[in-house]
Amino acid sequence: MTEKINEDGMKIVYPREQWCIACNLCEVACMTEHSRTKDPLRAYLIEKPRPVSRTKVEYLPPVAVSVMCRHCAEAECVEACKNGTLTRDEKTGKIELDRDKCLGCWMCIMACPYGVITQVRKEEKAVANKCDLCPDREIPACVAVCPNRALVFEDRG
Amino acid sequence: MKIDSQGMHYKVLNQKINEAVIQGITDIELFNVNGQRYIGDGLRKEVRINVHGVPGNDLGSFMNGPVITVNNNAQDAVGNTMNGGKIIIKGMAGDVCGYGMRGGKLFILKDAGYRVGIHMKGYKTLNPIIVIGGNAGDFLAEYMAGGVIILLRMFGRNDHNNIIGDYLGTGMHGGTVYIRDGIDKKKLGKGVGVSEPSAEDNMLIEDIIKEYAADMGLDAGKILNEKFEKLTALSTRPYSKLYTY
Amino acid sequence: MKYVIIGNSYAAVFAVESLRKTDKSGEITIISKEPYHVYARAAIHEYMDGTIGDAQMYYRDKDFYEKHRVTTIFGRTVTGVEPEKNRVVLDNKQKIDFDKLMISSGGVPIVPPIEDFKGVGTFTFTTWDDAKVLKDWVKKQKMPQAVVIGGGLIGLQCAEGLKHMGVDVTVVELADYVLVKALDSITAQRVQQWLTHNGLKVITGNTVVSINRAKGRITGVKLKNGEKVKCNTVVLSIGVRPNTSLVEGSGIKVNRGIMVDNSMQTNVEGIFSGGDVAEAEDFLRKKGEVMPIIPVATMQGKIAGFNMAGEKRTYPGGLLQNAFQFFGKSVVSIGNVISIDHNDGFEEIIKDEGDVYKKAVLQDGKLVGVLSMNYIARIGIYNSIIRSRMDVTGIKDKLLSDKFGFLDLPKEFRDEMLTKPG
Amino acid sequence: MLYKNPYNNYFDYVVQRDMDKCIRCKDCVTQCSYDANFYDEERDLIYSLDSNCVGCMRCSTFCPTDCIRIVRNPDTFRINANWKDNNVKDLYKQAGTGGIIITGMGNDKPYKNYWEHMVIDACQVTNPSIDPLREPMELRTFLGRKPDRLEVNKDGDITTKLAPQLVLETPIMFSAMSYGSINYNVCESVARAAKELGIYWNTGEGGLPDTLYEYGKHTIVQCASGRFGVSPEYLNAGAAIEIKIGQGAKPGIGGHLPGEKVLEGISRTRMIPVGTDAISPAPHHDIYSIEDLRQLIYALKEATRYEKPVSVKIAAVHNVAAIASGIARAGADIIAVDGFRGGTGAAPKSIRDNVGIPTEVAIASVDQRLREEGIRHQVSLVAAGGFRNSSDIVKAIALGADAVYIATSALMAVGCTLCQQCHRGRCAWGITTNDPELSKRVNPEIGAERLVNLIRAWSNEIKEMLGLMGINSIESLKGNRDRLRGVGLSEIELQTLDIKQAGM
Amino acid sequence: MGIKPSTPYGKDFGGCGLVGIIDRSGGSLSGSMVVSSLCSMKERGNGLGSGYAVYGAYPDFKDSFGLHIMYNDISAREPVEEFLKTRLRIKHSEPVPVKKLHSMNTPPEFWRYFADPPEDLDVQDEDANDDLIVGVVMEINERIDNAYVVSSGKNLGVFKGVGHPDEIAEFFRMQDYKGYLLLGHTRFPTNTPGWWGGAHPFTILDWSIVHNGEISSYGTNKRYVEMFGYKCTLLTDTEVVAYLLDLLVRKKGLTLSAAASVLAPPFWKNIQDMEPPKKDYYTALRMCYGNASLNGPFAILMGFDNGILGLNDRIKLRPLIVGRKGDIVAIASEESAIREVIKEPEDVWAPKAGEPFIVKLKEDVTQVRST
Repeated sequence: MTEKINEDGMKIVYPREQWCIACNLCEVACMTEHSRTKDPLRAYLIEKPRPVSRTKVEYLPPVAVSVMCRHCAEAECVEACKNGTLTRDEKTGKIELDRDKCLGCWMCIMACPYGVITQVRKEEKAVANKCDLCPDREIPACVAVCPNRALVFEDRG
Repeated sequence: MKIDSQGMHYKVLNQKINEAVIQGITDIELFNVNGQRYIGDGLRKEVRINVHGVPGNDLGSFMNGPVITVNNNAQDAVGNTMNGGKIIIKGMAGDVCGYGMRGGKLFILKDAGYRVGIHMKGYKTLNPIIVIGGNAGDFLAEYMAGGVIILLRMFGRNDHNNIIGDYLGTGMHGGTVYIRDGIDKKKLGKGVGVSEPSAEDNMLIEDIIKEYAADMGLDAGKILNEKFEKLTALSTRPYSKLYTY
Repeated sequence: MKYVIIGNSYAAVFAVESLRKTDKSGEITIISKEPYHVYARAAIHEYMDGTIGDAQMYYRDKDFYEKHRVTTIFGRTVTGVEPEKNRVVLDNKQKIDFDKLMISSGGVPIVPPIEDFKGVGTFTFTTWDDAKVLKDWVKKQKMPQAVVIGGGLIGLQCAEGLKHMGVDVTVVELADYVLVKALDSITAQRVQQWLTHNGLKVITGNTVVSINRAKGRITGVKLKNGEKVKCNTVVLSIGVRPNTSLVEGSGIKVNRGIMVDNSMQTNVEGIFSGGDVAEAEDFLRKKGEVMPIIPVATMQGKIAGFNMAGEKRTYPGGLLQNAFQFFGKSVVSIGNVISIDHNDGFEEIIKDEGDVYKKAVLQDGKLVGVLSMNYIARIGIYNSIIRSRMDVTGIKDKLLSDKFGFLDLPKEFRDEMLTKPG
Repeated sequence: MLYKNPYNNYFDYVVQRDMDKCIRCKDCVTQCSYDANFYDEERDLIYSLDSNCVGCMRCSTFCPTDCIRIVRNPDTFRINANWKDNNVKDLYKQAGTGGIIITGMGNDKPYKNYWEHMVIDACQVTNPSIDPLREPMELRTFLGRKPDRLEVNKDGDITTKLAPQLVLETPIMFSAMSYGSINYNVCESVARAAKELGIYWNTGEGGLPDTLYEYGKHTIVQCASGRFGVSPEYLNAGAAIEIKIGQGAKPGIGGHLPGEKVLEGISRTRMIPVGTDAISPAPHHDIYSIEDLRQLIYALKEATRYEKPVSVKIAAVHNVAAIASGIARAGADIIAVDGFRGGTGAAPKSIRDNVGIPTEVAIASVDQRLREEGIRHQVSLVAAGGFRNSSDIVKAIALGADAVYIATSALMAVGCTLCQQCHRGRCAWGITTNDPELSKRVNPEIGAERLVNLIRAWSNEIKEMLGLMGINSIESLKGNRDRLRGVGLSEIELQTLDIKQAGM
Repeated sequence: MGIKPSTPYGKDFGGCGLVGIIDRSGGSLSGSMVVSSLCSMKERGNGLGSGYAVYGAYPDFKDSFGLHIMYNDISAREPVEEFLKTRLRIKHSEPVPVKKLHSMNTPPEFWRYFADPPEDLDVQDEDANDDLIVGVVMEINERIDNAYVVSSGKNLGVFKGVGHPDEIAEFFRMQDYKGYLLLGHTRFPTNTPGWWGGAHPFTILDWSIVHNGEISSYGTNKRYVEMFGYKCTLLTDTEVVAYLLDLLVRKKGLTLSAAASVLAPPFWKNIQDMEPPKKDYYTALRMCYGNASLNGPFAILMGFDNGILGLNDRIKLRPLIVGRKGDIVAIASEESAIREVIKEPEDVWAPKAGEPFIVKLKEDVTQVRST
């Protein structure tokens, strides 16, 4: 595992499993936010390809937790990526994924110790899909929608 | 330290006791006690209080630590909601003794009144113990949830011997009652089971009785010669089927 | 401080990045024999078949070296390293001084003793140029028929690429099945079946002994068993070996690769190595190993970079892992998935359901390897479990469940993972 | 559905789902704690087992596409003015089970609600109203015993030592709800809110979890017949001690926490083994008469060295005025009277719906009686039982209460939808359950915030109402029945409440 | 102070402390004894009611009915005396001697009348005489405002009022009385303060009763005795017990212990286990007199001409304890009260729940009250 460094400090989404109630709304919001229409009904029922949530609610009663990209300071996905599709933006600290570049080789899926990189269809092929911290929003959609503050957007650097 | 309690209001007497305890005095002897309530109430130090006379109600209530010896009878509600420590009554005691008791020991030489040991609870290391040398009135061990009550039936008034309690252990859902010298099954409350004490039970009884006998100046061997019967709750959920929704 | 990096691939890039994180002012020079800006060496088969274009081939933005203030010397080969003089010698005799040197010269294809393996129609397949040349060649053939020698990963990727280009491809593998170093026999055979199903011809337990030509043009190859396979193209891809020739005589110790300690330093102070050329500790086996895979190369580059710049970092050991796919089917292997000695505390857990095959390998109750075919979701979690060395005896039953996740793992581990910055 | 006893299969609610809007997110499935919603993977459909629905609205409020409606089951028995639906359903239920019917929350029967028949006075012209936005408005309330008179020495200094008091920044407290009947997270929500608001919460009879001792200065610790968790440490941990004699939802009967709710934390706090029933029957077995109550009051005072006020809580019953008088004379510093609309826990339905009297009349008669006896000023009176808003509170104080206890409305602030399933321990809103999965649904950060919001809002409304009455201090409202008028009340009702008819 | 409350609160209830002391040899016990015993249980009362009964108080008039009448307003005296003259022959009347205390603002006035039935009534028909007195008491209590009969037995004086036991004792000069049987009561009422009539003991004829607890069956009992002409006018549940006993023993002819078994009947469970004659006896008592049984927690001491009865409710929810030394027997709520008057008791014990405890004068003791 990468040694944890986060020299600039940055806000990312942290789960608080103590409060996760497995309502899946983070997944719904994530999908919706990353849909074309930003409408849950269309995102789920009409849009092709169907958007894929970038967070994953694990549920093993009584515990649940929503897991998504940690935007690691030394991200293993970036280190495993074949062609630089995944990079770390040194200014924001975000791990960026360039969909146009993605080969769909799944080295990132293999490498990510959190298992938070998913696959999504892009035209004919599948590409990697991961949390982008909702660039259009002040607070990521999953955090905003969480009814129980089980997701927080914080800098714990 | 000695306190003459003659004519003293309980509030004054208890304040004197508290002050003494705060000063670090560990042995307090009370004389001419007659009816003063709440002696030892809420005390949390390991002090010894020796009472001459008949203390009033709620002796040692909410207490956690002291050893109180009463050289005579005691009144009602001895050891009410007591947490720890020990109360030795070298006479008889009144009703509602050891109510909600969840730790410590209450030793009574002779009879105890009605409703003794109701709501006794044991929890982890806390295991309240009541030993009654005589008989007890109705409702002994009612709603008992833990702890140990030993009824010896030795020093009961013969003319009132029948006073062995009815409704014994009603609503009991934990704890153990040991009765020396048999019990009329008709007097048992619902949900109480009778069994022979196991070897482990007997060891426990022996330990407790030895301590009791030593405190009371009795011969433990004589007490232990008789057979004991063991009462336990048949269920930890005695009323689980009472309700619907 | 003068830093010199030999090589321009994964390890080099990460070395540059970590050098610059720590040392903002030192001079960095990169020397590469290839003329290109840093590119995705592992994607050449996709480049070849046209799946991707130039834009996707570049590993970093064009201005990457500029931004990191790196001097690049491309198209030059380092011919010697002179540790006592703190300099390297290039093929043009130019001498470059360094205070700290990083050797990430990669690997070179192994060329077996095949008769007549040279000239028109024969190819190796490790560089972008290799791919470009092969691509051009194939396009010129009316009826392209290729024999790919070597059923390893690169060989099969090349074969698939060729297949996509309409080439009639035969793979010849000496071992009993393909991907013998990466997979266990079951998955390997399934991959093989799948390749066959998709129109590749695969010959195993055999090898090419000679190339037949007519008028200089290849007409076929002759196999060890005497069989002949018609073709006009032969690609050699039986593997690479560390490119260590440049340190010969320098005093830098070489075993299979350049030997480094856990700071990625060679036996010579100030000289580091990383990538396919280096022989560093294997996380599981705890001994030196050459691991020509990207995550190892990048991590080694990173660690080397930090240490060169003076920030002490320790290499945790390389973990063998790979993800690949053929004709749309994915396979991921992590850690030790083959050569199980059942008497040595090893245990295999296998889940074989329909299309999906998953295997976990445990050693003394600890997870040491995971192999999965056709199901790769969240597979990286196993990576962290292997790294953690935790005892998984208690969760053996759940380990390969599709729902397996952090909640099946100890709370302390989960909290460590999920509540702290990544 | 198939194997149900048909006689027990009359249910109240139906889950309607607009399948055009259902995105199969399964939120409703995970949120339903009563097994009413299911996902059928094969058909990729969500469907509902309506007979399990309790109408708690958890699924419909969580549905991200608003595709769920919970509606009354349109099935109806033949209309019969005598045999109402609930009479019929209850009868069938009991014929099937032989059990006492248990329900949750307070009396929901349509008894006359006197709050709704009282109106508040406002100043116009002759005496000015006050603008609470600008001017000081005091809600601080002291609860505890007050001396009949202050002794003054010849220098004019006051020599009377005042008895310990509870100081409330607003005359609202969180009423007793035991840890166990509600879960830890709700307790923590309430405790945090009390601390922030400068008021008090009440532990109920389940003891005080050691992790909540930090809120002790804002805690009233309760001592009930089961004596759960009552130790000297506990008694000294709070700011006051309350002896629970009765509670509004079930006057005259006790509490009973079923063994399945007694999990580790509750076990530790109540100091009883995991899984055993926690029974606290109606009487304290050491209290069978008023002098026994006095005995316990003073036992508690002795145990806490007279440093804590002692409150006695009773249910509002016919004779409440006389009982309250006795309690005052028995040495209690605070008397809490819980009306029959109160009650957040489980109660037998027959009792909840038929026993006790409304808080409104209880407070009026207690206050009146204590005044007639000349002792009202010495004790504090807390009204409890079904306060729904700030105006109910203003009216209660005008009738004579010093402060009020709220519990139902507090639970509603943290999510309760009054589905009355408290006794089942499966509360979908995570309140009256100790199930670790369901308990998580109340995050104390949110719970406390919402409670603080509610009490702040009510306090501001109380200030507004004080202002319009031309009053700038809550003590001028206390017992100020002149500020109330009755609307639609009979003469005897007006007389009982001791208020005038509107227009007079 | 001192007036009957005007508000219709219905019955009052309260908790209390009680004590009874008897000298079985018929000797004279000082009134001070019962006072000091009661004062040791001050904690059980709240200063709003205390009272005493002294059997053997009036040896000079022991064959006449002694009526203690309380006047909340002295103007009631005239109509009372007018009325008494119409029914009885008054032999002697006088104010009850009292000592005015600063702590009492306006205590009622007390008079006592020693009277005999009119000559035309057969003196041997004790029942008729008693009925006559009961009628007189009920009529005064109900009809004449501000007048209440505090006691009406022979050789019996009852002294009660609002105050702590020591205050009431001082007020009524208890030290000046002697008797063979003394009852005392300190009260913790929850009624309005200042109702002197609400203090215990309650009496009718020779029955005097002190009570601790609350009669939950009051409504049933009250309506039952009212069928037989008793009027419950004193706003307390205790009053009804005196009437029940008078009804059961004097009118219905039950023995004292049978009457006690009516008041606190055995549980059906216990009756079930009895042998036939006994079983039938108790079954019959419960069936016939169920309306007279008392429910709720109580401890009662009832004095009568030659003894005292102590009775607990059948699950003993109120305390009662007995101490004995020689012929002196004391029964009280707390042992300390007994030890206040019997320093070294030979025996101390608690009577059983629901089982009457009766101590009578010794057989050979001359009846103090002749019949």
